[in-house]
Amino acid sequence: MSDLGIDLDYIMGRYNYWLFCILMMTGLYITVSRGNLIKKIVGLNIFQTAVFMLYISMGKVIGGTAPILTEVPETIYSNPLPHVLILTAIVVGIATTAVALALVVRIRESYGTIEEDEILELEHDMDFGSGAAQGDPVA
Amino acid sequence: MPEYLTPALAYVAAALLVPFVPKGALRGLYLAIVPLAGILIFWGLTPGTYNAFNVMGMQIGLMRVDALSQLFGLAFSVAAILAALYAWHLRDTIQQIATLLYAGSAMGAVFAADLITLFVFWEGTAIASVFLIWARRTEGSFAAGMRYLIVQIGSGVILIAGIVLLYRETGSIAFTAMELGSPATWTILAAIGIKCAFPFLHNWMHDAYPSATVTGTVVLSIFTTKLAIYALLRGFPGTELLIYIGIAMALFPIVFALLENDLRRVLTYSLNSQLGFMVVGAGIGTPLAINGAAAHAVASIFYQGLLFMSVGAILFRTGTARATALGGLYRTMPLTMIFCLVGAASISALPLTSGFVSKSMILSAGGYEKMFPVWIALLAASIGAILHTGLRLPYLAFFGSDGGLRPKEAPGGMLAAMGLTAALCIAIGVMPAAFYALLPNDVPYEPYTFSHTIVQLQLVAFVALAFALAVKRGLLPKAERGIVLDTDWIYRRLLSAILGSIGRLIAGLWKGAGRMIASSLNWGAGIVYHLHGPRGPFARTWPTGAMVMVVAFLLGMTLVVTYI
Amino acid sequence: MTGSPETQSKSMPGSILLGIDTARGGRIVTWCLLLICAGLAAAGFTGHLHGYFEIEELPAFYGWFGFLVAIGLGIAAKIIGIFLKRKEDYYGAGSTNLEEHPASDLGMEASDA
Amino acid sequence: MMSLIEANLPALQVVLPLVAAPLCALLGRGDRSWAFACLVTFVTFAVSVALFAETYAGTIISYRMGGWEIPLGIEYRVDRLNAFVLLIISGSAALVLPYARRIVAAEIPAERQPLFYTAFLLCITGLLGITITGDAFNIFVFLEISSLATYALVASGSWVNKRALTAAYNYLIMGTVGATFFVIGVGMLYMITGTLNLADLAVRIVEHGDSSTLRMGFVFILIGIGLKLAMFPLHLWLPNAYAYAPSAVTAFLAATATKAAVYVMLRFMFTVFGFDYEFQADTLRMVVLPLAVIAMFAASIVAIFQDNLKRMLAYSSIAQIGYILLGLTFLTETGLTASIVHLFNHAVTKAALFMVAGCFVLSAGTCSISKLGGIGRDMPWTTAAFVVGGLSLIGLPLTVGFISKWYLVLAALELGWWPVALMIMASSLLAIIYVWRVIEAAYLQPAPEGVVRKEAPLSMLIPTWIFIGLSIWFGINAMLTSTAAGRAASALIDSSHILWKE
Repeated sequence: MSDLGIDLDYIMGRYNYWLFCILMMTGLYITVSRGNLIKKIVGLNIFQTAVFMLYISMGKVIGGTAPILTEVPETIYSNPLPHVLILTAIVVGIATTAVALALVVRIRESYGTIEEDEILELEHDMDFGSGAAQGDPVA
Repeated sequence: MPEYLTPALAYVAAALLVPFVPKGALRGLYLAIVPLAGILIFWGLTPGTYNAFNVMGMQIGLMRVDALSQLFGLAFSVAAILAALYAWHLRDTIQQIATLLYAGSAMGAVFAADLITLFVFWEGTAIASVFLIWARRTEGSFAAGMRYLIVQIGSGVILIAGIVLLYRETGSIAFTAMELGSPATWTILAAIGIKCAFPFLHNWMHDAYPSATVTGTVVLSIFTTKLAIYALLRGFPGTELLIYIGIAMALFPIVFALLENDLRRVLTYSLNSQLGFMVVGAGIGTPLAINGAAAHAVASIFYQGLLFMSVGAILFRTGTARATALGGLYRTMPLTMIFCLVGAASISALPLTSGFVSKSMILSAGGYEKMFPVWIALLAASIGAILHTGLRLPYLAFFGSDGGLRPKEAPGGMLAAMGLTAALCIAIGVMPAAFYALLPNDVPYEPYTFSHTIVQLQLVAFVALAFALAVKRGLLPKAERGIVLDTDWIYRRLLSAILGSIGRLIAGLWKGAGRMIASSLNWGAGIVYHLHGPRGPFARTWPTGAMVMVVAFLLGMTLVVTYI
Repeated sequence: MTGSPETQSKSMPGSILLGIDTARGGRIVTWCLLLICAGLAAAGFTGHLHGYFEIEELPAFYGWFGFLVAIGLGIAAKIIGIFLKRKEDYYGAGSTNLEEHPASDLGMEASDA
Repeated sequence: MMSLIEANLPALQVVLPLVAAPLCALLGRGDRSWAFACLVTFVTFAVSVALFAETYAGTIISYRMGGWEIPLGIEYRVDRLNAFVLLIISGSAALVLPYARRIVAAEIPAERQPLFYTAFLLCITGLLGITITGDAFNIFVFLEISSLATYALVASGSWVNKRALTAAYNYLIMGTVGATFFVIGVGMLYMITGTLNLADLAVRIVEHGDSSTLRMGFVFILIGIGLKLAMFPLHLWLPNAYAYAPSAVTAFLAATATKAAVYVMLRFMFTVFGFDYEFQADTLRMVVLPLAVIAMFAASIVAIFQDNLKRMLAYSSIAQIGYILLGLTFLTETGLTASIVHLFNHAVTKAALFMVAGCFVLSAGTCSISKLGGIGRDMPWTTAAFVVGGLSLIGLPLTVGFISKWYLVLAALELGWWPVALMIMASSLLAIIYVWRVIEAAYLQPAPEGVVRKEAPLSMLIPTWIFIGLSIWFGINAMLTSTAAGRAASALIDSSHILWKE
């Protein structure tokens, strides 16, 4: 079975990694494929979430409980460190999302659109359109 | 002694002060005194390396004093004084500063004990000297100067490449005799060869020297090529290849010198031929040959300088150095004529002149080594020198068909410089013993034997006779307005034709018509512009999605590579 | 040839040599040279000439060798010149071959040009 | 008091600008916030100098954040390498901020300036934090602090040109992807070793042995950091971000942001991974080396065709990063020395050049090369600074650029990699072209009609010329930098386990 067929245990035993992979790819795919700036950020968020999953799942110890001190001495705890790390990472992710959304708001104010294709077209006109002045910081 | 002292320092410091010295006699005096200060720095020191220090693990030595460097240092200094006198009338601060920096760089290079210092000053001579060409301030001189600069800087770049290779190979950057054989030494030889005007690398000289100012050409003729000879004597003595290069170098310019109409260009070809003698001397490499090459280099600094000075004086007074416009100037410029004839006698190696006591050493060295082809070739080259510079040049300028010009005699400064140089040429010829005492090797040599004297006189007299007959019978090329093609054709016509078409193409693309880009895609330039130009994929602002794609792709590729 | 150089002769410092570039002057110079050559060739026989190669032992070797090579070089140059000579404007307008030397660099006092 | 400061220098290095940042925002409009930010950067620079002096002899300072035991708590670890990088970052900041006042006043509305300086200080905090910390996850956090601040700084260029917004957005997406890759890589390492301390990681990776997780981690970290330092095809965010950010920001970022990322790369490659396994060297040489070489050419050629001076310099930076990465892939002491010395040299040169661009923007209102005709006559000092900086970019002797290229070529030849050495020299020729284009415009072309351009104010000229002076001074007297870089390189090589080390 192990040589020719599919090792089901191998695959199922690592389902958290597959989940991570799928989520990551989904996130990246959205970022790549969507032209809408907000949707790209959504994709980015999914991508980051995949990483959170990876960290949290690797902190899991089989049979372990949540890492909250109990009175029972032989309690097995899950590793708390990844959780702490991911708390930080979530904060970072939120901050990033906030900055990104703020930027999108400003882009919408300046360009009148949040579709990347249209923005690129506008910018292309700024560069090469009639009377365009490259490098002129005054738009 | 302060750690950074080198004769070059005196020149550089002096050059910085030039603008603050009032123009006129005071500045003339100042410029003539600077080389004396340079001499004071190195003269009388016991041989050895001074001012050595360590930079990035490499031993730098700013002042190596030995017989060879002292000889060249002294000759350069004296020549710099004479050039300053010659330029007494000059009121052009740029040329004055450039001359000082140029002379200083040459001095610095001569005293360099290591290759890095040599390189710095090597480039220094290139950069400083180009201003002597640009100072003519015409479109043509700007272009010629640019070509000159590219070649000279190129020589420096090749030199540094060679130095890096050598350092890799030997772990040392000391400037000592090298053995040809590794890529490093070949590269260094090529760099020196450019400055030395080896055949096919020579053309910068004939392009640039006649394009400089009156005084600029005189200054240029002194330093660059002699510095290269010095480097050959120091770096490649006894390299057999140099003998053949030297012979080719001594012979081929003869034809050009006989054809040229521009007298300053005639002189550059004759200088080129004389350099050939020195290169042969370096190639033979026996103590006598080295002495001969060094002596000839020094002698040639003065007699060639004298010839350039006299032609410069003619140019200064008549506005032209074209043989076709000159002739019959002996009437009104007799002193210039006499000095020119002294120079001509020296290059013809007439006894009692400097050329006789120096050139015969190289010929004798070839004779002692029983190198018959070398000897006979050099003899032929000497005959050529007598013919084109000893006879034809003064004939065309001062005698020949009267061009109708009646200019005033050269100004006092020029006359003084020419007079002193002429005196020096004769002094060396009359008192060879004192001159020989300065040479690097201690080899007894007596130029004034009965045989030497008589055969040399025979040679000169018969060539003169041949010249007289040839002029009469029209066996020599007539002086005509026009130019003679040389290897500069390759880069001035062939290459510029090719580059011109590419340049036009790029210019067309630059204007940005999309149609043009599309139709020129087949051209390499078009492709580069298409890829890298402002609208090209390399320069374009990519959509975020595409950027992320690139990242993902690279991640995948790297993973694959890592797992293989 | 100028019209009458003699008329200016008094004012010119180099007047001693005046007439050297006439046909007669040329002939005199040529004859003098012939005499000198003959004298030197003869002088060569008065003592033994030490050379490095056997060829130098030939009578008046330097004389005739110099003469022949000089003539040969002249002719060679003439022939090569046919192939290499070009008009001055060959390299286009921006070339020093074509332009006059700028007056600012000159001191052309009293030139009749 | 003094001893207390001395004992907590590593913490002060980061905490000082961090605490100062919100205070700066509270100071209100105008010059007050600027003066405060300046003061803070000066003190930060002093701290860096102290750290550099302390570690120059080879001492390694290990500082326990919050007093936790080392592998558990966060460690700040200063050795020769990161002391050198700290010096570059805080030094650049201390020079850029005095420069910034006039140009920021021109480019950013007064009421936003305190926030601008706040972001600036946060950015400094992040970069210093990345450099000083000895903890892998902490690097990620600081990376994001600096990146978030940078996005804001870049976007603040939108007061002049709205394209700064999209540039910042793109940078944000790319930067986040990069940082996330990095954190994935760190996660992989944590999975196999159970530690995040860099020194500890190095030991445990050896104990653990080769595994596919390790390889995954290696690749994710390589690509993640590669994104942050603008390794060639991952550089796409950089040109616009540099071109449209406010001039002072560009000068600061060019000198520091990519440099800090390069430092992380060096730290991970040599200290953490240490080349115990063949695959690490192979990946570097098969992926990074060709990309570095392509960067040297492709980016330089793009620079030739650019009309916007800042964008041209940005592309030139990408090419220069190619040199730095090239030195790294040699995996020799000379190669590393070249990389580290170029880290410094390029920071100095590029900062100066971007500052010149800023001066042009201030006085001429443009940095379009085609509109800078004849500016050499109107702004002689500024343009002269560009010429000298440009020469250094080309790598002419007596400038710092020469020193870096010298070591780089030397390193290539040491390995017998002739073609690479030749390519290094050939790509320098491209630099001549793009520098010449500016010089030609500045000196040889006529000034446009009716334009009045004044020489830049002294407050901008002096910092610019200090950078230029440094690039000459360290070009002539390369002892200090090359010794420091050489020592850092040998320390890195020693800390790695390069199998083929003699």
